[in-house]
Amino acid sequence: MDLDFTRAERDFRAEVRDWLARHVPERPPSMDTPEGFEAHRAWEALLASARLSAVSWPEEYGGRGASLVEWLIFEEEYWAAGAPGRVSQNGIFLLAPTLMAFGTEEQRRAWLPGMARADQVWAQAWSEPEAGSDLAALTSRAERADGGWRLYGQKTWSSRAAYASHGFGLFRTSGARHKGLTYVMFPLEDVAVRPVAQLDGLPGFAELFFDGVYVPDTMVIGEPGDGWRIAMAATSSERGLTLRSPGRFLATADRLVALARDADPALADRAARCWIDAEAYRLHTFHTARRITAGEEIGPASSMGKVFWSELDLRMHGLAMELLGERAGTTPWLDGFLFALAGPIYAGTNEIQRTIIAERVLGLPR
Amino acid sequence: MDLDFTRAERDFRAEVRDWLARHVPERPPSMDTPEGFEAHRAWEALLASARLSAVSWPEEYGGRGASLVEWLIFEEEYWAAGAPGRVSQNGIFLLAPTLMAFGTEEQRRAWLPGMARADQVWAQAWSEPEAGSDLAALTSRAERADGGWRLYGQKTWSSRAAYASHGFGLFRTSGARHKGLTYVMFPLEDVAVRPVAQLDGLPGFAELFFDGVYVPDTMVIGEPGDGWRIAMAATSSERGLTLRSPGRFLATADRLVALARDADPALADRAARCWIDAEAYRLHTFHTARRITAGEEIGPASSMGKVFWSELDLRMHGLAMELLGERAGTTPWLDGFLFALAGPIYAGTNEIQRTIIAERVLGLPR
Amino acid sequence: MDFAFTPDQLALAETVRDVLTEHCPASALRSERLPAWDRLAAVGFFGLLVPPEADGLGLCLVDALPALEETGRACLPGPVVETAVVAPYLLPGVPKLASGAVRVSVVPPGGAGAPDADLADLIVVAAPSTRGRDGGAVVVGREAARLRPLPGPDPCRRLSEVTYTESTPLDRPLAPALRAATVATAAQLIGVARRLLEVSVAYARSRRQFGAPIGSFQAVKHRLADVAVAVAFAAPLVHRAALAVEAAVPDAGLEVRAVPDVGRDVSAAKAAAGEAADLAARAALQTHGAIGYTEELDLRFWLARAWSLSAAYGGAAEHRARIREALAGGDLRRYP
Amino acid sequence: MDFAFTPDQLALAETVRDVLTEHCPASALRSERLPAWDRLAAVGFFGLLVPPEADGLGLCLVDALPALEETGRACLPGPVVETAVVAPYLLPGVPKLASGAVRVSVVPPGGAGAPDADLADLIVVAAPSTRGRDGGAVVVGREAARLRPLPGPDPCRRLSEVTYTESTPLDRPLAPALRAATVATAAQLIGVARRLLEVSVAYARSRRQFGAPIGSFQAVKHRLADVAVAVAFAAPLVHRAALAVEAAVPDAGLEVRAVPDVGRDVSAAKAAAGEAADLAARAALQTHGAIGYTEELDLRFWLARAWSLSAAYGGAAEHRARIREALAGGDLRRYP
Repeated sequence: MDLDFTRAERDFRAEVRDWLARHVPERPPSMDTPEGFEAHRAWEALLASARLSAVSWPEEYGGRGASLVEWLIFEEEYWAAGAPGRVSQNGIFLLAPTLMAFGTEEQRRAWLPGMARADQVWAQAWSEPEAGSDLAALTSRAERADGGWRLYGQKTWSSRAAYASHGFGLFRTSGARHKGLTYVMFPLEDVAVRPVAQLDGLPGFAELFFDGVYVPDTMVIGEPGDGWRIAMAATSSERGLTLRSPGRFLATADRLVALARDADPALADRAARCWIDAEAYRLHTFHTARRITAGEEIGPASSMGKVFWSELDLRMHGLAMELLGERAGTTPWLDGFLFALAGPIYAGTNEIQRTIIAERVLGLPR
Repeated sequence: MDLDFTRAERDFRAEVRDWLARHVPERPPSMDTPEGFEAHRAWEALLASARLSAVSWPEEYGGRGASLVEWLIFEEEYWAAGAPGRVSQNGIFLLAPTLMAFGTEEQRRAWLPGMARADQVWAQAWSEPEAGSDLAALTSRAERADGGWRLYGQKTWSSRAAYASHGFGLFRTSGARHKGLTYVMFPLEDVAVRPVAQLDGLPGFAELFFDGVYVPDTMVIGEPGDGWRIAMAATSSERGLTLRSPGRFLATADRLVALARDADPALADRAARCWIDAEAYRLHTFHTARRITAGEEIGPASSMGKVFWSELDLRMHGLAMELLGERAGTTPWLDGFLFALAGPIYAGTNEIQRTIIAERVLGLPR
Repeated sequence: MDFAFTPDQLALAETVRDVLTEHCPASALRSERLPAWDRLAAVGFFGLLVPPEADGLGLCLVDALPALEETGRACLPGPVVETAVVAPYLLPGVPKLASGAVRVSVVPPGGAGAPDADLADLIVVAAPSTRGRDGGAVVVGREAARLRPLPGPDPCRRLSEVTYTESTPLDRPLAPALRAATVATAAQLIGVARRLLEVSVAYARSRRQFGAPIGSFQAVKHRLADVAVAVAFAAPLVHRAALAVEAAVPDAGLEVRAVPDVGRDVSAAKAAAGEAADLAARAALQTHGAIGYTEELDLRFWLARAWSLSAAYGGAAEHRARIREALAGGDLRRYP
Repeated sequence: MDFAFTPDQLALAETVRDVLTEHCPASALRSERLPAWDRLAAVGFFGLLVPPEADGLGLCLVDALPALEETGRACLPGPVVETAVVAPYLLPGVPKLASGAVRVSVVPPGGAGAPDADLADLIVVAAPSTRGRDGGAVVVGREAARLRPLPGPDPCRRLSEVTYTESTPLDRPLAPALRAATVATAAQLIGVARRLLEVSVAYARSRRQFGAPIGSFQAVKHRLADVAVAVAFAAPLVHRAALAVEAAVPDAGLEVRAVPDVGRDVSAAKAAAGEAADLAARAALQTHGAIGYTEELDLRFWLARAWSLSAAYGGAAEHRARIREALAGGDLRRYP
């Protein structure tokens, strides 16, 4: 067991830090505004030009074949530098791992390089109005058509969909509950998109209405009917390493400690606890990365990470709200707080995660 | 709405305070030792001599007909004075209200005056090995015998039973679940008592084994088969006002604040929160007393009090453990901590209380 | 000792509730800046604490408390506490205050700005906070004030920084008015928390997932039960503080009642009410799930109000630090 | 970067676990003061950290960490950390240390007493704490020490106040040894927490109430899930601290590794492990219900150990105050 970075890892960190120091823009407008969306896309393209938008991908798709530890180093530097949020998040961290694991080589070549450059920006489309936490209750369907499928139904809580070019999600092709769901990519141009404004008034999500949108077979990932298994693998990666890297929380914790430095000791104490918890999340992730590299399955243990980071994030931003009081709105902390409030809900509510931990990690009865 | 004590209430407080200042003994041994039990009985008898052992009872039974507010004042003074724990607790605060509400005048005359003087000390006998939180699953039974009943079965978690003279509990006379339970008092002399040592090594509880113990009909409270309803009324009073009066927590909170005065501000802050919460419990209880006096039913809302005081008590003692570290065992705080740990469990676990609040106060579906 | 609201106090709240139900529905929060104000004025709401000699009812803060809670329950926009509670303490001689024709806003000591100052006729601006000491305040007319909007979470309680060219010094002590404002805000927070709980319970009863109403799941039940407990034990601290604010002043008719530390009681009320409302907000969001975040759902108004009022007149941590200091002083006597 | 225990480190723990399973069953906790010590000595446990020149294995703290966790898991009585971890730092020249023939106890700076001092041959007594400064220590032979038992919760880790007539000054710095002892104690706490969780899960699977195993109720599930999360995220802090304790010393073979603040990392480990164990103890009691309180159930030994080790070498609040101070100094660099 050791915790020392290799020479190569340290060199990589130095390169990333240096590049970011020279390129990170002033805070762009929210990616949920038209101009902010374009600014974030331009930033992704700039990142891609330095092969930094998806460092862990193979070079042929636009990455640089970085190790998991290097990816974690990249993330630490990225968030410490105050770089913008990732408008390509859904594609790079959710869809791409699915394409790597279950897609065809043609699909990877067709979509990954453009995703790395943000030529296409992807929206996820999991939830439906009557299937929020209960994904197996999905009713949107794909019907067989000549050389492809026609999509019908409604999706909701589709993040980025207000401005994205493409989307991906599960559609029912047969059967009930977990059976007969198919994993489909689709262009958003023929989908009716109704943006849904959030607490901050901006459309971070949208509802999608499908009325026979045609997609060719090449837009289906894996076998028809095998979507649940494929999506669960992606959800597991969503909950695990790739959704929320420690770098984000380390940067927040550093800023929080600075904010609390002259505060009441009772508040400074809570900040210290958050800072240590961010470290715990970082170390835990180094351990997870080691396990993944060694070929181990992480499986339901990733639910522990989801519970931990989402509640840490909310504690950190809630404490910042207390520290700032009525002045919170003049800082980025208010937006961060509103975003953090969603943490215990999305990517599987924390109640569901706790049940998964209890049943599948601890072995308690259903 | 007002919060000012009347002249009579203030006079009563002065009298109680004065008497306690002159009579409260040095801390006696634990009431779960033979000598401690006798010392606590002697103290109860001394209290009774000043008509202070059960102030709210009518005079004919040994009380002084004090109002609810006066009883609360008595409790504040009692615990602030550092007076001993009440070995007669089960009788005075659990059985007596049941006798007042459901007993006959003969039963009251037969048992209450002796209870006030601690001539008899009562053990409660609710739980059974397979019916801990789920009281309706009781299987101990009472079989009809000439002019009375014979008791069979096993009870557990019977507090005070190691040294008490009498007990009371529910026995099945017919039917299943909530139906056919009968509320019975019994002498402990013919019951096999197996003391159960607690974390502190002392027998705060016992198991009771009934092998045909005979009790006459006069030892049954209310109608045979009506025990569940009668017990629930008592349990409601157990959870409500009488089990844990605010006075106990106010005294603990005062001592905690004194203990934390020079402590790290983060700990002092937690002490301040506890102190305020003890005040909240006091004020809430004044309001409840007002409602009861006005003839209102408190009902399931008493579950809120149970959750609140038991968690407050545990927070207070846990904080004291942190403040004292390895020196906690040289103070009464360690025993208090071990006792407080039971708070969320007994008299209906806090999980059950939260479910009651959700279903019966808030109206959430079962 | 009679720690319950009187029928009169409850009847007043009932009247205010009826007015707000009719004239301040959730839809009004989207379209109006001052819904229901004229109607509230018509039932005398703004004159409750104004002395009789200025055409008010001369009631005590505690008399108005259930009604103030209703304004929180309804998420009533506008400088409610400042006009109905602060002004009668600081500006009792201003004509037409009792009739609701004059609106007042306040920048408290250390406060970031004045709520809804653009809707106010007069703005009380406190001197910068000097930790515990009453630094005094001035009154500024709307026309002499320059307002700079401060971004914040609450679209119906907008703060503005206030600078001014002309002002009049206030000749009354600020501290009692601020204590009353803090308690009144705590009462509003209780109202906000109660509404959030009701809405969450209603949603949990109707929303189904995994084949059952989500309110049948233990995790949801216990979370909402915790909110109910928090609100139930915060409310009496607020009610006590309202009595303490008045009882600290000797009353000719009664003996002097001993309030060992009014400021401590006020801070206890505000801290507890703010934390109960915050818990209610978190629970409401977690119960509603992602839909709770949408602009379409009315829930957001109450969430925002919980956050904005929690910070108003000092946050929970600030108030608890004051309590901590008071206790460190060694006086543990309680009121009552 | 390879943040996982090596096969050798895990094999060592496996050996210790096997020994303890056989020779330190729960029944031994009732009847023996030093169960399994001879067997542990026979497998070389007490020589792990002793230098090779004194017949030890000369391993690093991190090598012994999984084995130390096992001693917590088994609730092993006796001055384990003091003999196996502190002594090799402070008394490496004492003959027969590696063979386990010499037992050592310690009164840390500010500590109330020495654990199991009556079973020790040598007692290290630190000078009274001088906040952060190393005040030095003396070594006292058992026969020169007078012991006064201190009441406490843990029947298998009894503390004694130590006074003495003769002593020898220690010529080695105390601080590194105390840091190692603190980390080793944190590792034991992780072991205690894991065992408490296992026992609670097993009980929740078998105990039935309301017609179902209590482990099928969401409230029980979620509580135990929270314990699992707390333990999972405390453990890496403990592992990191073990590495930091050694990495703070430059290594000839490697470049000097930067550990910005060893003390901060050690405090983080102890605070997190203590709080995880405390949470596990609360959850275990709440899961077991009243039976958890009885002397008859073995659970009580682990509860007591969670409490006694949480307080040993500084409680969570004390350690967090140190972290807070370190952060207030402004150095936020991390190791690694």
